[in-house]
Amino acid sequence: MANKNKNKTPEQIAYGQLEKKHELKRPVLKNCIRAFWVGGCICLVGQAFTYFYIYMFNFTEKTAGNPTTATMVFLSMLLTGFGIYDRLGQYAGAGSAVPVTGFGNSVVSAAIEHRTEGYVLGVGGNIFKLAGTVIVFGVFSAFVVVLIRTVIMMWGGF
Amino acid sequence: MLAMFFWAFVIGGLICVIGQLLFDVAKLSPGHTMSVLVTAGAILSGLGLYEPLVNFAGAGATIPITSFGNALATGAMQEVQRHGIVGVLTGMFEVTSSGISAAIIFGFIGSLIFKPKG
Amino acid sequence: MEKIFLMVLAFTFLVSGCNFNGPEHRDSKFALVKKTQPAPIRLSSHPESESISGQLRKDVLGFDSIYDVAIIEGPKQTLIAYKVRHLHRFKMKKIEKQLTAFLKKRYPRRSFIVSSDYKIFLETVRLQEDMDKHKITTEQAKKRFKEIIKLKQELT
Amino acid sequence: MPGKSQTWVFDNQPAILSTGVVGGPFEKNGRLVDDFDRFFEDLWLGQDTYEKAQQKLIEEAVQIALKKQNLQETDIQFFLAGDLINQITPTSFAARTNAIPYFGLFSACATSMESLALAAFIINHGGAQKVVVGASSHNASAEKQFRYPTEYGGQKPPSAQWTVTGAGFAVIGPAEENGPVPRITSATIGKVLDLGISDPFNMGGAMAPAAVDTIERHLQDMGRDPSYYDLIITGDLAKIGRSIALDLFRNKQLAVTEEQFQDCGLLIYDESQPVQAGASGPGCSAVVLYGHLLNEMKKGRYKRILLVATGALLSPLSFQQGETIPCIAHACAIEYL
Repeated sequence: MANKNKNKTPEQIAYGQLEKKHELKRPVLKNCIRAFWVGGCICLVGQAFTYFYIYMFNFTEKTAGNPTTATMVFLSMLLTGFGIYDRLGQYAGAGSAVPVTGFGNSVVSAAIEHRTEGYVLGVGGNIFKLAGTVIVFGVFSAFVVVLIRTVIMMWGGF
Repeated sequence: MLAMFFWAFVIGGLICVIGQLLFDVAKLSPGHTMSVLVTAGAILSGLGLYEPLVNFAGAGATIPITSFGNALATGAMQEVQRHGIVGVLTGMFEVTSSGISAAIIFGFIGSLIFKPKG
Repeated sequence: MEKIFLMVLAFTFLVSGCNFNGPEHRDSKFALVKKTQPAPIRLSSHPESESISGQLRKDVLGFDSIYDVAIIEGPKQTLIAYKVRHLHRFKMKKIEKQLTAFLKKRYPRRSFIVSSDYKIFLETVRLQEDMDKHKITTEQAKKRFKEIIKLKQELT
Repeated sequence: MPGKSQTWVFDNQPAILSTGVVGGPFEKNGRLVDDFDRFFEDLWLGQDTYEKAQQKLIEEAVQIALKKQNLQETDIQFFLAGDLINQITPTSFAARTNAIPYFGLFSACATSMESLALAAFIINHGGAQKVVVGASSHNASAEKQFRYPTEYGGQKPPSAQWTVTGAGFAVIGPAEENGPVPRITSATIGKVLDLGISDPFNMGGAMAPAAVDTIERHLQDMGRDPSYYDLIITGDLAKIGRSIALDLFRNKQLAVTEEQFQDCGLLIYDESQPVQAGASGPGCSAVVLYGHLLNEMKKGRYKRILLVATGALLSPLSFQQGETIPCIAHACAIEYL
């Protein structure tokens, strides 16, 4: 955002500086501590589920990740539906947004919000309204990364 | 195993703190933050660094959204090994389908049974 | 706010916690928590051939990064499931490579399957327990052994 | 640049005859509980969409205002109102229900004063006998349109504001003879100002200059000193916007004191409610004026107030495209005469 001030008049720049003085400081440290412990706890629960699937079902350490993810998304659906996840989000910030439960929350919240527009256009059309960006950038960056890696390896890398 | 829980908590928490810093210090929107993290996961995976992290921290590395980028890249890399360069296109969702399909299924079920509470 | 939090936490721990009661294998229940050091199992069909498992165990535990090992000596292949010290888990791939190379050099005539996966370790311990209690026949044990190997092969 | 006057002076002093103020469940826990005519316990108001719920809010507030004067819809000549949601459909749909000839207005959160100023102008010049004016907003429908789904767990920064669920409507007409009533004596129409703020979570900061500009113009046009008013109150600048505005007054050497300069967005909710910087929404200034402020005027606490409603004229599309937020402010002087 280097050109942020490019199109601004001097008046706007001066006001921008004045406005900055009054802005409420985000409590970064407090937010980070909250994000840390909530995010950590969510991962802890995920770890518990991983072991549960290893113990009780025929999953190995590697494959247990899939049912764990699905379970976490399921829990996130319940918490979203009962109106708890948005409050958790306000408290924990990234702590609840970064884990896969946050991904689930962004899908589920969009789905239930747009149900009033019908199941096809509302739910179907908007379900990835927020989570779509994660999928798009995940897929595209993975594509680029793997392509580069493959090309390097083909030309006699590693 | 107890060490596993401990490190899952710590590493998972730290990844969330990175996300929080992207929110608060870099002032990114949640959408931008998630995109950055997912891309970071894919890059780490390409460098071969994400798998050791998963071995070390278990769910602490697989639950955060970064693992989504890792899983996409891993799937593509496996497929490349099997079928050559075409695998870059075809292998992408080999490993990750569970998160997305679970989100779609539970999202739809959620829309059937819940109303937004506001 | 805090109230809701506690609720959420309590709920999730309830869900995750109460699921750990089931397994009938009482001792293996803690196989992942503590050091088990199970005795090696021998399923060899040639009783006259010399057992190497005792020596094998010592050798594997000789690795600094490995602190627990379960061994099944099968008719053709020998399965080695091991646990890596946590701080060494970053280098798990390297350890596996080193171990394979070491075994190949030391026991060139044998075929080994090595795995650091908890699941493989757990199943190995469970099999060993069942055999100790004579719950299953050798034939059944062989079948179980094959299943474990299959599980391991699915990993890659 | 002392140009043409932006201010209308109403010699006939149209009066606010009656008001209807309704709120949602969140407002019920706020600070101005006594000043509402009716609360709804449920955000849905028994409807199946939030947009319909907002329409219901409007219909209810209009009905209450009419009933207080024993009026029918057919006694009203015009209905001037607006809101924030998609092409102001909730208001238009409410206008379909009450079938009063309708002006749909949009100045975002400044709609409340835009409608009041226009109504006063119409009445003052004999264009109508009675008109209904007002504005409304609904927290969930606004969140859905401008931010994220209501159940989405995003963290709002401390500069964010909470959209009021509420509708404030009033019947405006020529004052009848008996007794003092709140009258609209003048109104200043603001111009759109854009000082380059683009963060949609910082509306107060974007809108403050527009509010200050309109207040300055009003005082200049009327040749008044700020001390003429007991209260100069902005619509929804909230914490950040208010402190910026005070700073701007100082820079412009306008003698607006801190006690005299209040903000509707800071009055409506209790400290303990999780509203971040304060309240916002077209409903905010409408509800506070037609409920709380008029009640206080009747009690004699204020005699002359200047209400400056501020609006951020953005759309979900415009801020995603990286546009800055243009803002407007309209002021109405209300005196108890």
